[in-house]
Amino acid sequence: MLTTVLQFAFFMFSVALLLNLLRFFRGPDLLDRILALDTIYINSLALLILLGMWHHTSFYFEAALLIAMLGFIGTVAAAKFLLRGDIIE
Amino acid sequence: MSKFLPAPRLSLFLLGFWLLIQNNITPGLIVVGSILAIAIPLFTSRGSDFHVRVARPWKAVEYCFVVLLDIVKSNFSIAAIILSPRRSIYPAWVEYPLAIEGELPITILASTISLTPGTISIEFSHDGRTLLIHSLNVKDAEAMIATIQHRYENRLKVIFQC
Amino acid sequence: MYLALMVALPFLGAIAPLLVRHHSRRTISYAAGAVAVVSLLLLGYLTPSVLAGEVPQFLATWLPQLGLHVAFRLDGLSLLFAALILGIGLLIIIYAHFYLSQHDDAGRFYACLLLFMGSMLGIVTADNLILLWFFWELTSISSFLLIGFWFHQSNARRGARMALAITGAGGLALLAGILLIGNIAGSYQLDAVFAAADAIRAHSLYVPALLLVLIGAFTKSAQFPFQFWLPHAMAAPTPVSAYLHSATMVKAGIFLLARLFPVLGGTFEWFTIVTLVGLATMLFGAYFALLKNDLKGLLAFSTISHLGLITMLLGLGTHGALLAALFHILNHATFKAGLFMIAGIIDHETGSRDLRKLGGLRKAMPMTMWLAMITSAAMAGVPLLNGFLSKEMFFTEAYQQHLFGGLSWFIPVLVTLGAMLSVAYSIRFVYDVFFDKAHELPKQPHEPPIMMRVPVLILAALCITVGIAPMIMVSGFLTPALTSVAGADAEVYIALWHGFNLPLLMSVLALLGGIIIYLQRTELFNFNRQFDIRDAKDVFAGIVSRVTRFCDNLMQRIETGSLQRYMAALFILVLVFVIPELMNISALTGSRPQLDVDAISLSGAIILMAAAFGAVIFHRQRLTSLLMLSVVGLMVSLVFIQFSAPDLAMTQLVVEVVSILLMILALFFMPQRIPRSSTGGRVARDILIAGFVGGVVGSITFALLTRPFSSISDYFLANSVPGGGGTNVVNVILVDFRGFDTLGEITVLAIAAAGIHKLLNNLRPFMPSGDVDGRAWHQVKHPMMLQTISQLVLPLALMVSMYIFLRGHNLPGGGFIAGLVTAAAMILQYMANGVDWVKERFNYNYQSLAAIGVLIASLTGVGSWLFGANFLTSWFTYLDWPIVGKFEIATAILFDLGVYLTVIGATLMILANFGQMTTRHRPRQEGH
Amino acid sequence: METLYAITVGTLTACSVYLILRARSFPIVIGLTMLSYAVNLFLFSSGRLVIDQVPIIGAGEPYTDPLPQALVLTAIVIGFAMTAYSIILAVRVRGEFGSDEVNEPNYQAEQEDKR
Amino acid sequence: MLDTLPFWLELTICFFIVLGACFALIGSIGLLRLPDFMTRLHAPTKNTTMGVGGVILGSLIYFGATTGFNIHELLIAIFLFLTAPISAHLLAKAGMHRQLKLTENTRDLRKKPEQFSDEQS
Repeated sequence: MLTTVLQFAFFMFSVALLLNLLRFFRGPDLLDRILALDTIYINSLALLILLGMWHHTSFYFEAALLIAMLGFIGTVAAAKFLLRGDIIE
Repeated sequence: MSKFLPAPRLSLFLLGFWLLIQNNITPGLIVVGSILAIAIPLFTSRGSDFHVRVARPWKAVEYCFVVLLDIVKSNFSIAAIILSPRRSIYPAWVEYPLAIEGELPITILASTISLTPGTISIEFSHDGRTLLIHSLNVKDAEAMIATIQHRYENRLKVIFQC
Repeated sequence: MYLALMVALPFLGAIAPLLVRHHSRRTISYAAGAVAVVSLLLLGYLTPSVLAGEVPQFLATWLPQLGLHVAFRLDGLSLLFAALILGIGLLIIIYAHFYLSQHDDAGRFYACLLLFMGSMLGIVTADNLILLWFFWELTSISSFLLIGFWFHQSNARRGARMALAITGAGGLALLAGILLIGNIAGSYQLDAVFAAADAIRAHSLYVPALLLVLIGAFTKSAQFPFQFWLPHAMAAPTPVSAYLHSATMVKAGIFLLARLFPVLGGTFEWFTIVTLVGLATMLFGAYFALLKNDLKGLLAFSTISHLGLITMLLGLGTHGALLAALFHILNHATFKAGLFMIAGIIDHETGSRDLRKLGGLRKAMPMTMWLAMITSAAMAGVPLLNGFLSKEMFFTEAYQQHLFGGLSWFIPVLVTLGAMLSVAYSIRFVYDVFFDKAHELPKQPHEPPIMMRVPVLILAALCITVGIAPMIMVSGFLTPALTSVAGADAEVYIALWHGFNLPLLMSVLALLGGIIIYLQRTELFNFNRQFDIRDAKDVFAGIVSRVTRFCDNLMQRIETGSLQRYMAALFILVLVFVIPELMNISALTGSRPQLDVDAISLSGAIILMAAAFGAVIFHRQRLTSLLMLSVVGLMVSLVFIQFSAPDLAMTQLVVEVVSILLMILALFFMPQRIPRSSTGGRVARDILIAGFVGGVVGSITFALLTRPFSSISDYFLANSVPGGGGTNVVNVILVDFRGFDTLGEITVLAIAAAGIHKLLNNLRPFMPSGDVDGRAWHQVKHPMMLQTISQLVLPLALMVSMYIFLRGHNLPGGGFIAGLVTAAAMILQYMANGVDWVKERFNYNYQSLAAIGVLIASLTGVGSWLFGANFLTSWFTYLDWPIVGKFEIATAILFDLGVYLTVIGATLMILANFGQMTTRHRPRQEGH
Repeated sequence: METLYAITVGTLTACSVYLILRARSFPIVIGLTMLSYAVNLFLFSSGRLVIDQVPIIGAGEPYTDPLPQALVLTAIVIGFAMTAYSIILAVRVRGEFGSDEVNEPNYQAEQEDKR
Repeated sequence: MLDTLPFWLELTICFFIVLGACFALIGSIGLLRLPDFMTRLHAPTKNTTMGVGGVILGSLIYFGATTGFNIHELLIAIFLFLTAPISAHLLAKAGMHRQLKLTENTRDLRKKPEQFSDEQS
């Protein structure tokens, strides 16, 4: 059962990613793209965790952790760029 | 707040964090963890402008659960909105007068608002006493504000004593 | 052994004068002199055995694959030349001590001189053709330095350059010739070459080889038509001229001819070319020597003519001719060196070298006059002097040869003519300077310091003694030399008196004719004035300038200053090289079984490619294409995860994020609007190129992926735990097996950071006052929520980084990732709270942080030396402490700490410095 | 899977090459970064595609080839240094000449003259 | 390995994963479907975060059950819940700043709009 469920989840997340990609391309505003990017980050994070379960290893955990930490920084930077232009001031 | 232990609570928290991340508890880990937990605050304490003063820890825990619950609720409501075909939504800008003070409480409140039913905290007014909220779908703004107040803000008041 | 030492000594000794260059002139000269003396002693030590007929040799393999060995031999020929080089060299050193003025850099002078001396010794003693060539080029270079010693004089520079160009080019020809010979003989060792002499002469490539070698030799010893560099080399200080152009440099070519005579000589080609060239050179030199008004110029051309004489003798190649050649080499060296020194003295004492200005110095410097008379008489070939004897033998040979059948008579005639001329200019040298009527001179002439005359005195003495008692003086030397040239132990016989015969008649004719020519020289000068011979220098200069102009045009065409073009050319070139190779592959798909595609991989790939295309499509909207790039980066790290490389995935992630941050930072300084610049044609072209490159790379990847492979990694896998004490093989490879790479890598990072630091110095960037749509920037610099959270996150992030750092050795992670995580956390602080805020709280010097990191890493590596292990061998052990329990400590963790610190230091150095620019400078608005 | 991988690498390379051929510094920097990604993937592929065989002793035999991973890791770092350097160069150029044209300023002018 | 769990445990795990997956998908759909940026902002910040939370919970239990003590996935959740609102906040700020066009039926219930305007005053 778990196997099938995992496959199902994989499928869902793949679709989700593709949808994000769609928004990512559609825009219209830069912010939409940034938001889509953020979402892509988070979804792929989920993918990593699923992958970990699928292969039954915890080696992917750190990567997921890093995504959680760093994806945020990227988004913040982009947003701040739109707000202030200069992100380190 | 001694010289070598600028923030005991933080250190304790970090130790817990360490064990959590290690996903394991051995004497060795505890030793290393406590070393780090003491060392890192020495480095970072200068880098935090505020002091975390949790007056009522248990209330804090309770708060967390309340928020989690609301997150789940909010998810369903939004899921409904997203999935329902052609239901017109009523987004709105709402002002929320802040009663609590201090960066951390306000931040937490704002975050909570962002995470829970159909609202996202957007801007602080110039005087910083009013919070601008964007609500995805709101019939009665006053009611919403009231909910936020008694569900979160009051609890935070109690927790942080402010 | 002593042999090698003798050759090596001048090279090592060349440092000596430089070491003491700040001491007195005397010390410097002594240092140089000592070197020469010691080498001379070594030579002396070796001489008896050589005279006894044996050939000391020394062999040390250098590049056996190329047949190149450090091999020396000291046969008769070498001995003869070595004696010349060292003996006269020593005299020159003494002479130069007095000649050089106070503000000449004597240290440099002697260093170059010794360098040159060593190179010459190398040439004459080399037992390996390539080694010989090696020293040959060394002489070209060192002579360049010597001739250009007074580099503040333009003519010195020009002369030096010309000498280098000509001899250098000749050297290349020589190399080609040597390679040919070596190929034919199958070895570059002289013995082998000698052994293969007949084979070489019979070989079809003999003529080309011969020609190439001859070009080498002729350029070096200024034979017609390459003679023109020599007169211009007279811009050198006189000691240099005396050394290079009497005894050594120009004799190198002669030596080469003599050395290779057993191999190449004796054939018709050899005879014709060498003899005629020699003859031509001799006449040419003699004629212009007479015309020259410059003292040194005269000597230069006379040198040319004498070299021609020797060359011609070598060309004739009979037993006697060879003897005469060797003998004359000796004689010419002695009297010509003397003459040059005298010229130097005169120049030194009177301040002029112009024969028209000089005159009547006999009262002022009688001693010098006598020396001059002796030496120039030797040059003219006056009886009872060494010059006479060799010239006599020369005449004999010239008249005995019957190589041009019925026309052979013209050789003796021309030879006699040459001799007349040389007599004439010898007289001119003496008479115009010392007798004649005195003129106004820049300086009041008087005798030079005694030690300046002593070398000349010695040489003059040699001229006389050799002239009177040749057999006693030189036969000992000449016998082995002759043997090594002419083979089969040749006996040497030099007679003072052959009785009345044609050669004697020729000598007499020469003397008388010379005197007549000298008396009638004015007519000659007038006659010569009618046609102005273009100075070879101008010809040379013309050629050079033409070449440079050609190159300029070429550069103009190639170097358009358009990066786009360069890039396009580069990629096209890649294609040109790679595509044929790909076509050679029979099938692209290999035998390796392939995995099948799953949903995630597919969607991942789709997203990756889409994002890549997006970056291209939106490349005019910078931020958008940047976001696309970051999606690509994310997906790449997912790929790494998918194919079981967690370390890579993490590294990729952090690097990607940090570089995105960097680019966003940079974006602020970029112009906001981008005009559509590239034309449709260019776009089409680029798409084509890109498509092809992509296709090629893709197919290579596919071909690679589908082929089975064997890896050396089993070793790493096997030894990771026992050898490196870590279970994360990748990390162990990085910090242990291939730790050196990592060390280099972090050094590169540190250097890049330092470079960036410098690049950003006093840069005044443009800063837009509002965004693209002209909206003013938001007022709030640091959003409160962000501040709060960032400050909360910092300790956690540090904890995480420590976690990743500590586990790195055994599990995915490691110093590099940890470092970047920390850096990212700090950058978050910068973004959220601003530069000043961070400055006053975490005031660390990132430069030193990076430096310390590299230091720690290196020291860890060095540390392993203390335990007798190789550089960067990691050491580890398992400890068992009461409470803590069993745990491992490894030096690898120290190394990793170095990496960690370097990465933090470098990254923050880059980003923080970059970020600070806006705070450091007053904004410079767009357009103003 | 191999095919997909190869196609991906190819596409990535193509796009980066096209970007590198642009006339402005920023796209070029992006192109360089992307190219380094592509190159890393290519290098990585020399260890072949292996799923769930993390080269960590104890994770269970068999292990994938760790060497390419180590090399690629180094490559990533160097690539980062290079990216950083090139971007700063771009900024410097912009600061000096006020433009982000990668072609020499006089180049355009020359082109005009030629026409 | 995957099928050695007691049924009820497996069931819970599956439940959480499915829940998470669904929510993530819904979030992405919302991101695609909702009319304007502000409303789109809601979908990822809530649903996707929640979706990931669900997956994390699932894996938490799963590893807990198979490999014993296991809670470190919680960290990821913590980070997410810490950061998601912030990025949402900043993005919204930027949205305000850029005066993005909103759906016509957005009502402005602000009493003193001027004090939120970031124009130079």
